[in-house]
Amino acid sequence: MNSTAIATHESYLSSGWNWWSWLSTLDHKRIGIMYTVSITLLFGIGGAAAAMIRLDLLTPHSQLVSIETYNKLFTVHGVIMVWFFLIPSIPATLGNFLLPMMIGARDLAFPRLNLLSWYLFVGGAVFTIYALLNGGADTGWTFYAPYSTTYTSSQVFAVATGVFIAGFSSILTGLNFVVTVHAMRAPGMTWFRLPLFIWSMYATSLILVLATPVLAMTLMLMVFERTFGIGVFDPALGGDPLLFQHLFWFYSHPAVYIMVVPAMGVASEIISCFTRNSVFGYRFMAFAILAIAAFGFLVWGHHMFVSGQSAYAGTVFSLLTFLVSVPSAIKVFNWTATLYKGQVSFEAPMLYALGFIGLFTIGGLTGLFLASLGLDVQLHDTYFVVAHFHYIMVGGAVMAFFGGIHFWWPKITGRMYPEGWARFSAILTFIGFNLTFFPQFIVGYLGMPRRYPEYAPEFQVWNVFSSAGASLLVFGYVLPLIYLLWSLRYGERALNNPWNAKGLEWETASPPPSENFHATPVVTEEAYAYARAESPHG
Amino acid sequence: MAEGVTACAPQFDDAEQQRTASNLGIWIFLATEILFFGVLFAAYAITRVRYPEAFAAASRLTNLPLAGTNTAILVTSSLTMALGVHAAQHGARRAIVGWLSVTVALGCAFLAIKAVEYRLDYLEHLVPSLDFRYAGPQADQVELFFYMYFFITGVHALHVLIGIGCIATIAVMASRDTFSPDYFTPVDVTGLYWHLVDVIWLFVFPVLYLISRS
Amino acid sequence: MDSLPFFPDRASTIAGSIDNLYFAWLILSGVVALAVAVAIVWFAVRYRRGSAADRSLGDVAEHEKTMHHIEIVWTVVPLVLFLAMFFWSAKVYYRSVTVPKDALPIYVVAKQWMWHAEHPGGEREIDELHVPANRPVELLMTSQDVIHSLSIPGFRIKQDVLPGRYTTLSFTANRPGEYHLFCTQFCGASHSLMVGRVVVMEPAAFEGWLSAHANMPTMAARGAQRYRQLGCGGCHDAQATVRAPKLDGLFGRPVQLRDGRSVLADERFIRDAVLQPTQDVPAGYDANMPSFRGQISEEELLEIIEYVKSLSNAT
Amino acid sequence: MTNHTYTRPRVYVLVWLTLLALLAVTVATAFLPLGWANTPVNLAISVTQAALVMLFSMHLRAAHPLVKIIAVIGFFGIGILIILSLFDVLTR
Repeated sequence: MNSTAIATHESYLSSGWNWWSWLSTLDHKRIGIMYTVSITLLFGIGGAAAAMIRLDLLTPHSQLVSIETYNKLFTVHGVIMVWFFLIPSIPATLGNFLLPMMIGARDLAFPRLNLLSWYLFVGGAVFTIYALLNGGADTGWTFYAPYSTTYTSSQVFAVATGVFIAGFSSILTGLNFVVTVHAMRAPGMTWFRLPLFIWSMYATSLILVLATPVLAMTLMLMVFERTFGIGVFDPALGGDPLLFQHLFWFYSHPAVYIMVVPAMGVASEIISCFTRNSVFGYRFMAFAILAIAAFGFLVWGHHMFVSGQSAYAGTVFSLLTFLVSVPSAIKVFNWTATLYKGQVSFEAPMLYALGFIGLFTIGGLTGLFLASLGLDVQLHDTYFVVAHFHYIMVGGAVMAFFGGIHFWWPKITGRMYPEGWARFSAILTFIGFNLTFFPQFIVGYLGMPRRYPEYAPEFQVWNVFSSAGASLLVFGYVLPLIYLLWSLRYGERALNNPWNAKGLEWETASPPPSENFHATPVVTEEAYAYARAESPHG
Repeated sequence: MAEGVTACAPQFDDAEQQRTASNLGIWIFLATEILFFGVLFAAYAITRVRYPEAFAAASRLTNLPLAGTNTAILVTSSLTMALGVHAAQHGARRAIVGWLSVTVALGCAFLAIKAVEYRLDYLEHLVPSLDFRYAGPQADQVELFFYMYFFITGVHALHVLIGIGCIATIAVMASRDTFSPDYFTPVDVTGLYWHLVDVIWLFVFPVLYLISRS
Repeated sequence: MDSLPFFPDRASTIAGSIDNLYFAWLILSGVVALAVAVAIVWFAVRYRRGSAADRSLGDVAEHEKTMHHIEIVWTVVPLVLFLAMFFWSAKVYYRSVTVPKDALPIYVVAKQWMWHAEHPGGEREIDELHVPANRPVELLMTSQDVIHSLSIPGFRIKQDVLPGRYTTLSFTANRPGEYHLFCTQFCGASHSLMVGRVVVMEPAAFEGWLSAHANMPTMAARGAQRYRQLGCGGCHDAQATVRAPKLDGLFGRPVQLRDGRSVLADERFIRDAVLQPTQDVPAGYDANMPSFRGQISEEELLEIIEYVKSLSNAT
Repeated sequence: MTNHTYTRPRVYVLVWLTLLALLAVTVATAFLPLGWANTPVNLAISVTQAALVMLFSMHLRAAHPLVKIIAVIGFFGIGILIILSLFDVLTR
């Protein structure tokens, strides 16, 4: 396909613009876009809660909102950002759109199931927003018993139901992806010719399918205990609140890998394209992704070192946590080595990807602090932990998500984004992010606890730094929304392969036709066969 | 459509690929079902390890004869379902409808006995939080046992109900000659789901009723 | 801003070794992060698009072999490093959680949004904790409602406080002064107000403080009174006719149970015996002790435990 | 991927009878005073019954190895959850 031919034919976008053509579509690309719109709106709500939290924390005494409202704010921020933005972000948007195209298929294995997943996701979001409008829950996204089951009268039932329903959306999306990757690869697309983004989607889907049911049943047990006043978590009846934490974290630690593994896949794609180099140690990277998915199920106890869990169990979980961090370290070194002897260029996606490596590395390394038993006693439930998981989830997953959106924007919309603005927002996000979350490491070691609207005066200086940084970060997220929407109408028309990237999705039109490929492609070369192909922009 | 549909959905290349995908899809769904029930078993097992005597005493109050009959019924319904799927593989329309109807009947019998068992439990004041009276030691832990007992058997009964609905629908479709040796995936998929509901009960029965009953 | 607080003050014997762990990780992760950053910048500049750097890879098999070697190295090196740090941090952890034998017990009851502390001598404190310097102290903690968590950053210690169970914290403060005490497990509306201060005093000043605040009978005395009031003596007194385990010298000794297990008679054993008597029935006795759940508050239970303790070290 | 080897009805009936027999055995052993051995015996029988149903009625015997892995992976997941949680509960 000559990369300079401008796409003027019938694309998946032009096959109907009325409501019904979107709400009843079975086209994985349209469903991907519907997810993108939904999670952008939900990101707005979660982000607004975060902004209010950061404003309230400017002063040691909670002056912007009452402390009860503050508790509801961080619950909204947690629930919406985890289940309604981060978990679906890359798999449901880029994954839905690109997975069939990258393996040469016409659509996912079960299109109707895919549409049902979106409706379940929206249904779950409606419940959660209903709860938010009716007073919201104040238990934090962790719902720890016995507070969630006995001592709070807030909207825990509605939020738990919302997350329960959205959980099924995750399970069905995971099921769809696993079956599609197994059964519908194009001829010649062997497992070790799959792009690493597909490996990351596959591993993420395994975790989605194997972990989410545990969350669904745990929330159901919690809600039943709340409603009927009896349950296995109730200490008054001899139940064990730590049992809830075991069941909850058995899902929630694999869930953090659901959030970061897709970002690893996106980063691999972007870095190999903008260094014109095949990913260093492709097989090691693929096995590392699977190792993270598998070991991710063994380490949940590191969330419970000081929770009353036995010291011996804590020791076992600490050792297993160190083992699970080795594959992540391997990936960082391999990304760095991919730049070696390449043709490195710095388009916006590459800046986002490099930002991802930097922030993910800091996030991963601070995870090692927390995995050490002795140190976790001091660091647990302080702002050190808050900074750690924001570095991984916001620094890692969201940076890579924005990088992926920019990298595949021409393929999705047929338009180019404004390069200058995009580079500026990538750098602004990186700087704003570090200003926001690095001070939290320091105030964390000082001992400032999480979820505190009222804090000791000596922590204020770091909180002011953090809130200042947050005001920069906000622009880092709002800017892309503006210029990307602008580019839909005024953006330069995109070629089929504007980056001269390798991958089946670049061998079809931008935006692609409804059936993705006019003829099913046959794969002959290895993944990332860039070896001296001409650099971007010809 | 006497000879049944041989073409396949647009996203597949051929019927073989579609069958493979459906088989993979249903098995992954069954894996999530195993995990759904597995969490309840895990919560039950971990609580039981902390209170062995109380749970043993509580399990002696459950109605073993009814549960034993129920197990036999479900195992038999698994047989009739398997024969129904076998009939579908050979396109024997009357046999499919026959076997599936028997399976639905056995499923309803299972639920009927379950209702009777719940009724008896209610009369013996064993329903937690609604009306629970137990004089013996560790009454709270006995109540926890019955909380998990009703939770697990209730969720399982719900799955039996859903299974009956699916099998009945398939039976109606079969009576309209929808299936053929080349296209019987819905019957196969429903059969796998029903067998799994039986497998789960094969674990529920000993764990709730039999363990350290003597 | 007079001083930019970077570091919490070290006020306990364990603080030093935890800080060493923290510095070790800071240095290690700093080196790794720097190495990655320098490598990225170096490669990005040297091999930027259009630069004249040499990009020949030499023969492919050779390149493949070195790649494998590099991959093996940066898999094994982090693994070995992590294992070393794991053992070091586990050692520090066990030192931090092991309660020394001669520790001074202080009983802490957490309830929604305040800390009750009580010294064996009967001194009671709310949201405050007076402790002697250079002497091991053990906090025996429980909660009346939800999960709280007692954290003293200055001592580098933290432990969740669970309802229905005792958890312990132990430390040896070594610098007189006042330090923060936080609740670090979300426990409801005023979670952030459930804070207090720990006052470390010289031993002499501490004794003075104790006597100045001993306006209540000792815990053991109140425990004895509760013991008689609830009629425990009817069965458990030395000369009682009913077949029930005698309490003299019981505390701290292993107890053989009816189902073959052997359990140490510590605070947890006595608590379970009072609230769930039929769970750990000693060998040779049958389970006919009634449960006192709901009739005894957490504070009263701690007083009875202190009384039982006094029976064992009295003999 | 899916199997086309049809299992003869005789096999289904045989499996059915075996399952009923095992049911009788498991109920019977419940009343034998085996002490601690009681639980493992009951669980072993139910695992055998489950294996019978999955291998024959659910056609796992002739299924693609991938399907066999998917069938078993759920049990492993729960095994990990129970074992590591019990490791905590029992060493507390």
